[in-house]
Amino acid sequence: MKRLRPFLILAMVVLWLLLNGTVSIGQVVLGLVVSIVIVVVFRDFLPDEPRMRRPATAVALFFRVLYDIVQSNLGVARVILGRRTRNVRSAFVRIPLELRNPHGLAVLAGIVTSTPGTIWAGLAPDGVLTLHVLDVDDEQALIRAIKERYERPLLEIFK
Amino acid sequence: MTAWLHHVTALPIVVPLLSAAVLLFFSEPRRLPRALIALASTLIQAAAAGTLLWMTSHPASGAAPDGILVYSIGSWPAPYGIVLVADRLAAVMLALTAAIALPVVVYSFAQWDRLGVYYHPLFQLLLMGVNGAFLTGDLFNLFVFFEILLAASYGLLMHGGGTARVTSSLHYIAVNLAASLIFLIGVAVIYGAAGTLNLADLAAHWDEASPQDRRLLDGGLAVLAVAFLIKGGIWPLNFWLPTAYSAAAAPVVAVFSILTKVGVYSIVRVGFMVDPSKPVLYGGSLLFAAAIATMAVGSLGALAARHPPRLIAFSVIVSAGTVLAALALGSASTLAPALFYLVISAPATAAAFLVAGMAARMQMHSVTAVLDRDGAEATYTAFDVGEPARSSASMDDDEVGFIIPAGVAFLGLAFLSCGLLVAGLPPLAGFLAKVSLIVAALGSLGVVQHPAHVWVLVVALLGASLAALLAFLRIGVRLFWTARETTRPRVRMLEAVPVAFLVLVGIGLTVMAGPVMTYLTAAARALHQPDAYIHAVLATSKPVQP
Amino acid sequence: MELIFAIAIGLLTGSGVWLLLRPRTFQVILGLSLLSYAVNLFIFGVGHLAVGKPPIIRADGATNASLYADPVPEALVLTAIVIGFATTALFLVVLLASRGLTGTDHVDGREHDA
Amino acid sequence: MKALFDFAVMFAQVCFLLASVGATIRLLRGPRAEDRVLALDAMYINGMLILLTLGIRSGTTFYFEISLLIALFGFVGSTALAKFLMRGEVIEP
Amino acid sequence: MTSGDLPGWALVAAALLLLASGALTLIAAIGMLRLPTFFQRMHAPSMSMTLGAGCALIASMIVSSALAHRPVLHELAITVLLFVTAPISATMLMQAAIRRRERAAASQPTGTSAGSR
Amino acid sequence: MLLWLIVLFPFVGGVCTAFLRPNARNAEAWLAGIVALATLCAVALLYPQVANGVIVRSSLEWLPQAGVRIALRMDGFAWMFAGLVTSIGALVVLYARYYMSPADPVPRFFSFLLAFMGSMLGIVLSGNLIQLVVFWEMTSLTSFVLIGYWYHRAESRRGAIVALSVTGTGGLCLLAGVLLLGHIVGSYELDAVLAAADRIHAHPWYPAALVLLLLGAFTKSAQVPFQFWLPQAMAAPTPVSAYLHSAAMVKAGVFLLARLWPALAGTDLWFGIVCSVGMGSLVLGACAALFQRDIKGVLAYSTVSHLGLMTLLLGMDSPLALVAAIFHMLNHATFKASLFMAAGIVDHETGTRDLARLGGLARAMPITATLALVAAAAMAGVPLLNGFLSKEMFFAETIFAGETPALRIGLPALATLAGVFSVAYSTRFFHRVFLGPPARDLPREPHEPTHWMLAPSLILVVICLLVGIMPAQTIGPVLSLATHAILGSRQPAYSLSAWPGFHAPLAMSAIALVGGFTLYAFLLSRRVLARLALRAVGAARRHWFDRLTLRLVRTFDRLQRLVISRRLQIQLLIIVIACSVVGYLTLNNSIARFSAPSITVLELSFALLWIVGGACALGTALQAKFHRLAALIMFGGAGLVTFLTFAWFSAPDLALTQISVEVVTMVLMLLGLRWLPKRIDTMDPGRRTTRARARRLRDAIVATLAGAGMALLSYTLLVHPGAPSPLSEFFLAQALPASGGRNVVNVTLVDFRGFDTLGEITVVAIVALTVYKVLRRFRPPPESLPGTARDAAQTMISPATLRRLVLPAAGVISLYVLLRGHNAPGGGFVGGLILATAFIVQYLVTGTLWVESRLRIRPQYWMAVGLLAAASTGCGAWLGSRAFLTNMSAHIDLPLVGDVHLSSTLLFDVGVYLVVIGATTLILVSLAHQSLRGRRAPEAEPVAGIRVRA
Ligand code: NA
Ligand code: NA
Repeated sequence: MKRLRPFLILAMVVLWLLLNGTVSIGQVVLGLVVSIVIVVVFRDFLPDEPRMRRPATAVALFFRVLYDIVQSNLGVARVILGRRTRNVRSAFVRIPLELRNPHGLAVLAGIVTSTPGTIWAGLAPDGVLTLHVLDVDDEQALIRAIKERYERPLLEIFK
Repeated sequence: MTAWLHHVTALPIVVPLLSAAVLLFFSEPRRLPRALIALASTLIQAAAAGTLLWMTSHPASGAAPDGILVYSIGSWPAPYGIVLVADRLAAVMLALTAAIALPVVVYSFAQWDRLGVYYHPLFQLLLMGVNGAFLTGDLFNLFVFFEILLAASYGLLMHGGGTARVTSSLHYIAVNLAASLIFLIGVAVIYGAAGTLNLADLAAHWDEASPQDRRLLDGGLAVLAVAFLIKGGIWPLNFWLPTAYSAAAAPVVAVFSILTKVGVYSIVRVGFMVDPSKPVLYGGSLLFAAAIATMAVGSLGALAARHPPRLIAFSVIVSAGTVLAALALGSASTLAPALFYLVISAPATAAAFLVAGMAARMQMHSVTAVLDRDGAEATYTAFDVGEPARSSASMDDDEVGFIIPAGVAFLGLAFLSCGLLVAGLPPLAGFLAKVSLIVAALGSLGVVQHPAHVWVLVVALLGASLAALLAFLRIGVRLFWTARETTRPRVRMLEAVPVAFLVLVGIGLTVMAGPVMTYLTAAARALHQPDAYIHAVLATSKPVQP
Repeated sequence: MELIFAIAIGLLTGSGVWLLLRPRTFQVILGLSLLSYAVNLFIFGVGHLAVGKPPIIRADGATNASLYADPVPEALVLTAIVIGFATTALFLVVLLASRGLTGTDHVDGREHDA
Repeated sequence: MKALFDFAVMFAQVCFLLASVGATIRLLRGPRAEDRVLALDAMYINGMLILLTLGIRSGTTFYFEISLLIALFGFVGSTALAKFLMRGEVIEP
Repeated sequence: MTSGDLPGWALVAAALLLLASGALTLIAAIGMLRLPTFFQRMHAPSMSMTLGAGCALIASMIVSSALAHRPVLHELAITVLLFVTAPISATMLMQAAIRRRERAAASQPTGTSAGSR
Repeated sequence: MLLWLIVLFPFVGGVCTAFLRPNARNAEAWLAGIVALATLCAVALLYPQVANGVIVRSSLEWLPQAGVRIALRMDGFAWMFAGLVTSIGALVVLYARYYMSPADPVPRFFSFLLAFMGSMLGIVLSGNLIQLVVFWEMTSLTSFVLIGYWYHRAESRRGAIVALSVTGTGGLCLLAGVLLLGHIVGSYELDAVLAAADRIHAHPWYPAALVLLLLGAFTKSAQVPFQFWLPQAMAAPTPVSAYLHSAAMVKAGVFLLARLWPALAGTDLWFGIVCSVGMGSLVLGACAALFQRDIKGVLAYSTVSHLGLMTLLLGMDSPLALVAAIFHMLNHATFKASLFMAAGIVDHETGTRDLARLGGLARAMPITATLALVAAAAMAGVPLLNGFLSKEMFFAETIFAGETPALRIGLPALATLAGVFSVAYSTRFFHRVFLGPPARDLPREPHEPTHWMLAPSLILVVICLLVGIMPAQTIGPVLSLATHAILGSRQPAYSLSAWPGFHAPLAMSAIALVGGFTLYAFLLSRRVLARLALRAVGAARRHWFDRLTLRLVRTFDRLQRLVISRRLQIQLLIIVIACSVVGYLTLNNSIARFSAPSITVLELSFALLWIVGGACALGTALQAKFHRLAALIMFGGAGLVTFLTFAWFSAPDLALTQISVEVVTMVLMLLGLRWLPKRIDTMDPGRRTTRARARRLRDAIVATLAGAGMALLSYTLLVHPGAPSPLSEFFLAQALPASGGRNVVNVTLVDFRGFDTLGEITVVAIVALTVYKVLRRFRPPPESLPGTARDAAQTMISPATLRRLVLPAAGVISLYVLLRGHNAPGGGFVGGLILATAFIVQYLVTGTLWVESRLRIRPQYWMAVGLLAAASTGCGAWLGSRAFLTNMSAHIDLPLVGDVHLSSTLLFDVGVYLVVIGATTLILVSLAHQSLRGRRAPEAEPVAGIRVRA
């Protein structure tokens, strides 16, 4: 075993326990065994271990995302049920990102995908993120919102 | 002692499976261990088949009361779990399979197994499927074994590659997939109406079924019969057969000669089990007509065939039709001769395929005649050395053994013997089978429902013999009497000995016709009185362990 | 419920048979797959339709057959699905090989002139 | 209360099914392949939701594993289809 | 052990969540039909995948927890799985659509439309 | 014992000869000669017994169930024939020793000659009719090989084929006749048959049996209209002709007629058929013999004619005629064999048998000429030679046989005419070969052969003379013995003397002699006429059989293509129709009546579900030709609905399996789709033809009917009333207590019906191996290879972290599903598929090279280990003396973890898991590797699918 992967193994044990729906010692042991086996077998396929800080920021981000999911759902529902689906101003929006941490980018992708109305359309090697946005009122405002609401906390968490 | 002997019943299934799995650990260049494993596995199967043959023919020994051996897989009692049942018929079929498989395995060591990868594992798994189909006493398990043998046959059919093989296997697979679906429909209908999958259990409750259920059961069986008939190569469900069989590599198609027999066996097994008085409830006259048409079409195809494998493939069709026609006649006395014919024709066609494989190579060397452009190409690619063994340096011809000087004479005689056996001509056993079949048919004139069927059958039997005679004559002369003596074709011991073995099996059956027929008559009688089978299967229920 | 179920099987069968009789390999493989769906549902239906009664023994250990769907057809269908999957995969590969060798995707390995 | 709950389960189920019908229409109409892929993806999600309602209605947890797997396999299918559309083949060297 | 034995709060909460989930999913389906371009349509199903699924999952959690008299958090596993996998497939599909449009534009002069629809 | 030796000697000798060194003419000839002589001695030793009227018998059971046994039976007639066969055989062996060239592979020759002798003796000594048929066909076979001895010559091959075709067919007719006869009599024993004449004659099958038996006899004896094979058989080496085609094989037919004469003769049918065929052969054979150019052709047609004579005699239903027939059998054998030997000597010494080229050989080969002269004279019926005597008896019989005026005049007249021809061709034969101006330009310089080669002919000629001069003293006892064996009490009084006195037959002989010389002289003077006749006969004969065969084969081929279609669609259509018809015929009465459906919300939702499913299925059907991807996606939709249906109706395990299989199948098909040819929906003309439309309409109807039928059947079974099956009750009751699992389906799969599952994973493994096997030889179609590298992936599509989370997550889920299977939905199969798909996702999002540079997967080992695990779980039960696959379980108390229920079923399920992972990966990766290969240069190596970086 070249590298111990405590985060990954922890995540996997948690997943194991979630799946089994118990936290008995037997299951914890079994989960550990399973996770270690997987880590050993697939060692070259696994993500690098993240280095995370600022759990409070993370929690705040989590709830912000939850809120945004609800909001954007309602927004999209409005667009769909509105009378003017033909005139929706959809566009590709390019956002130059400072975030380079792969874990941070992964979380950002999850967030963007989870909030309807925006879709991750690709990330160029120079860090420019392309999003497809269902209804753009103000492109700059959107870019700002993404950078402010998501990128900055992520930059803080994954340094 | 007998308790241990009991497990022999499972060996014909378990041994090939284990050996196939072990074979996967040996890479292609390691030929010797692979060959040894394959050979050992086949030998064990042969020994097991022999033991079962002995046990079923000696009921007094106590190993198999009434000549029936029941083995409950997983120790689950009969109607619930899956049982293997080795009765006389199953034992004969197992022995037949082993008698064909053993020489074919040896034959394939002569470079045939190097035409592609995984030959031996697939071969063993094919044997597993065939043996399982003969042994199982469960309808759905029969489906599973059918699938095993079919899946393995797909792989073997394409062994060696080439356009002819691939396109014909496309047809073969498509047809067999359809047949498998039909099989499943039949099984489902039967389960829906009878609530059981065990053959003996099904038969035991056959008469208790309500009229509506009975109709459903009849329907289920009829649908099942269509699936069996497809696999048995009965016209008009057999269009795939000639192309596939004439395209496959020689040892592969040799062992395929047992495959159509599996279809026929299933018809016999299931049909007689549920209703021995009307064994071919699958439609009496309709089935008879199909069987006769099969013989006619097969003979026609044999007469028109231009290449030996195609001729033999049509002979396989004719022999399937022959057996089925005898069954569909609806007379109790024709069953044993039909079985006798089945037992004879399988090794004969197998040997003929092997000879054709050797002769095709002979043709390659001689300049005078290349009968089969496609086949020749196949053979050429077959021995194309760019195959798995290319890396291994030992590809010399000499490695395989002595060269028989009178190679052509040997091949010619072997081909002649096969032709005689298949055509049912004197002096070999095929003739005896046909004679006893006709004698039995004439003898049942007063018994059968349609006396005209007897006459049709007699004419068809003799006509098929005539067609086979003429067809084998034509092809044989083209094959063996056009090669120049000067080319000195080389016949390898590794190929010749298996062929000789199979021919000797045919001759042995000729000499031992009386005892063999006695055994088969007992098998036929058991089929006509399935009570013993039913009782044996349902009585083995042991108390379930808690 | 039974009627809809039966019609469903009929629809799958009809579509499957239609495709089975088409001349292109891809049509045939889809036809066979649809047919195997139909047959799987058919076997499944033999055990009678039961909603909310999976054949998994309850915590109270009751084994009354009326509490559970028939496990036998389920087990049979499971085996049938797996075998069907495997053979479909094989057919796919063979049709590709045939296409590669013959240059056409006709089931007979050559185009027939109509 | 029970009536409301039952109605809600039924309502949700019918909604999910209607949503599937909608997706099917998109699936059949296209017009382009990506639309169909999207429709199938939506059908998978709807299928998962239907399963959840089945589970809620029967009060068993056995549907959970299936929901989990449909999420997983729906992803695999959509990804493969998308990859095929994008590159013309699913697995590249 | 049926839903009839559930406490009232659970019934109400689950019912409301299910109603919301059903409505959202239906709206998403309508969106898939109504929205005029593919890129727009892509946004619709993500509704059912996020809030629609979320509501249903929470409802399911509530019900099974109430039935088992202990927290049953199974469904979180599904949520996690969706969070990890959804971006991958969505991005790929998006990219595919973009590429196909580019390719179609490039081959426009020759006339034929793409073979597979 | 001696009887057995008579039959066995030749066969054993034949086998021994076959193994001798080639080209050792002496050794083979000695061996063969000794065998023949020994057999002859054995026959001779039996004479005392036979002469006393004893029928020597011995038998061996062969297939008693069908009344088949080897019954050897020697009476006087059989003795006479056995003597004939063995003595001429011995002479032919001697002759052949000198005839065959040193270059010929003689072991084969002598071996088959002896085998033929054995077969012939088998016929002669048959006491069982089936046995007779066996040896009968064996003579056909050995004669086939002997005729084709010089098989590099086309005419030899042709002659052999024709001979076997005709005689083999006849043999089958004979078999049919014998079977009918045996059924009439109730036994195949010759004695029983001979004793049952009245019963046979009265039986309604008599005509059929008779005709079939006669067909057998006539083909063998080359009677009109089956005479044509005999002249073609002259391509055989001359010793063969001398033996088979004069003395032995062709005599089998008349032998059979004589043998069964007591049982079959005596009816109008017999008289009509046998006499007319005999007379036809007699006259036509004699006439044709006159126009042959080949010496052996003359002799062959003369044989036809003489056999016709015997047939005619046998047909006459008079004991005296029978005596004459048997007498002529002997006589003909001697003079004809001698003539063949002479012809062979001529051929051997001059290198040709062409009458047009030969001439004047009497000067170069006086002894041969003398011998040939005597033999030819015997053939012509010159007094004081044996041929004369039997011919006299024949002429006498023709006079007395006729009952109607036409016959009274016609028979003798035709007989005399045949006699005229006979004299003419005998004269021609001798004249053209030995007299006249000496031939020039012969291939070889003619001279007298070695004395040993002349000896056999000499012996035969001496016999001709002896019999001709003092018949009563020489042949008398034997003839009496032979005829008595057949006729018994009906044996007539007859006298044998060299000079029968002046009476009508003698007049006929005289007319024949004079007429024959005159005819030949006339033909000589009109050479043009003779040439014309020669040409006519030659043209008629040339290769007509070949042409017929060819035409027949072509017809068969056309017919065969008609009844065995090579089109898959036709075959599948027939299968569908067969299934539907069979289903309809058996099930149409049991279809359940519809009850009005109750419309509930639940029903409605299920209906909605299947609106989706049905639309997807129909969409798949309609789109599969031109929009494959669309069809595939719709197919996915149908699969999804099927999955939901399983879940809906309480089958979580099924649903799991269905969805995983469904997705893997879709990925597979996507992998394959790339290699299919582009198809663009242009309205190609083929689609619009009426025929194509009719075909589509037909298929649509069939599909609709099949669908409707299936729906009806399903409905019937769905509403089929019935208690739960005992199986399910048992499984439900036993799952937890006996197998320790709550998930009854899983317990069924790994325990109750674990054998099925073992088979199922075997199928999966086989398929994977096959896929690999096929694909490593796969040649991608050239046009489907990418010409240039496509647009490279410039953009990073999705974050790597997410991609890399899939595998561990799926791994955990996979193991969870595996371990939970016994108690909850899941199990080895689904677990394996999850891991395999997760693996494929890695390939999919990163590419082959990336994955394989990081991991050596050896799927075949996974499969092997899995199969071994599953199978050895089964075998493990043997250690506990339990049946294969018996569940063995134990509870183990582990620290921390607590009580663990360990069961062999878990190991079994792990086996399933491993096999599924290995197989699925192998299949998917083999397919994926095709792209890798497609990009390489065509000549680059046959890529081994997964042979990844060692
Ligand atoms: Na989004
Ligand atoms: Na399971």
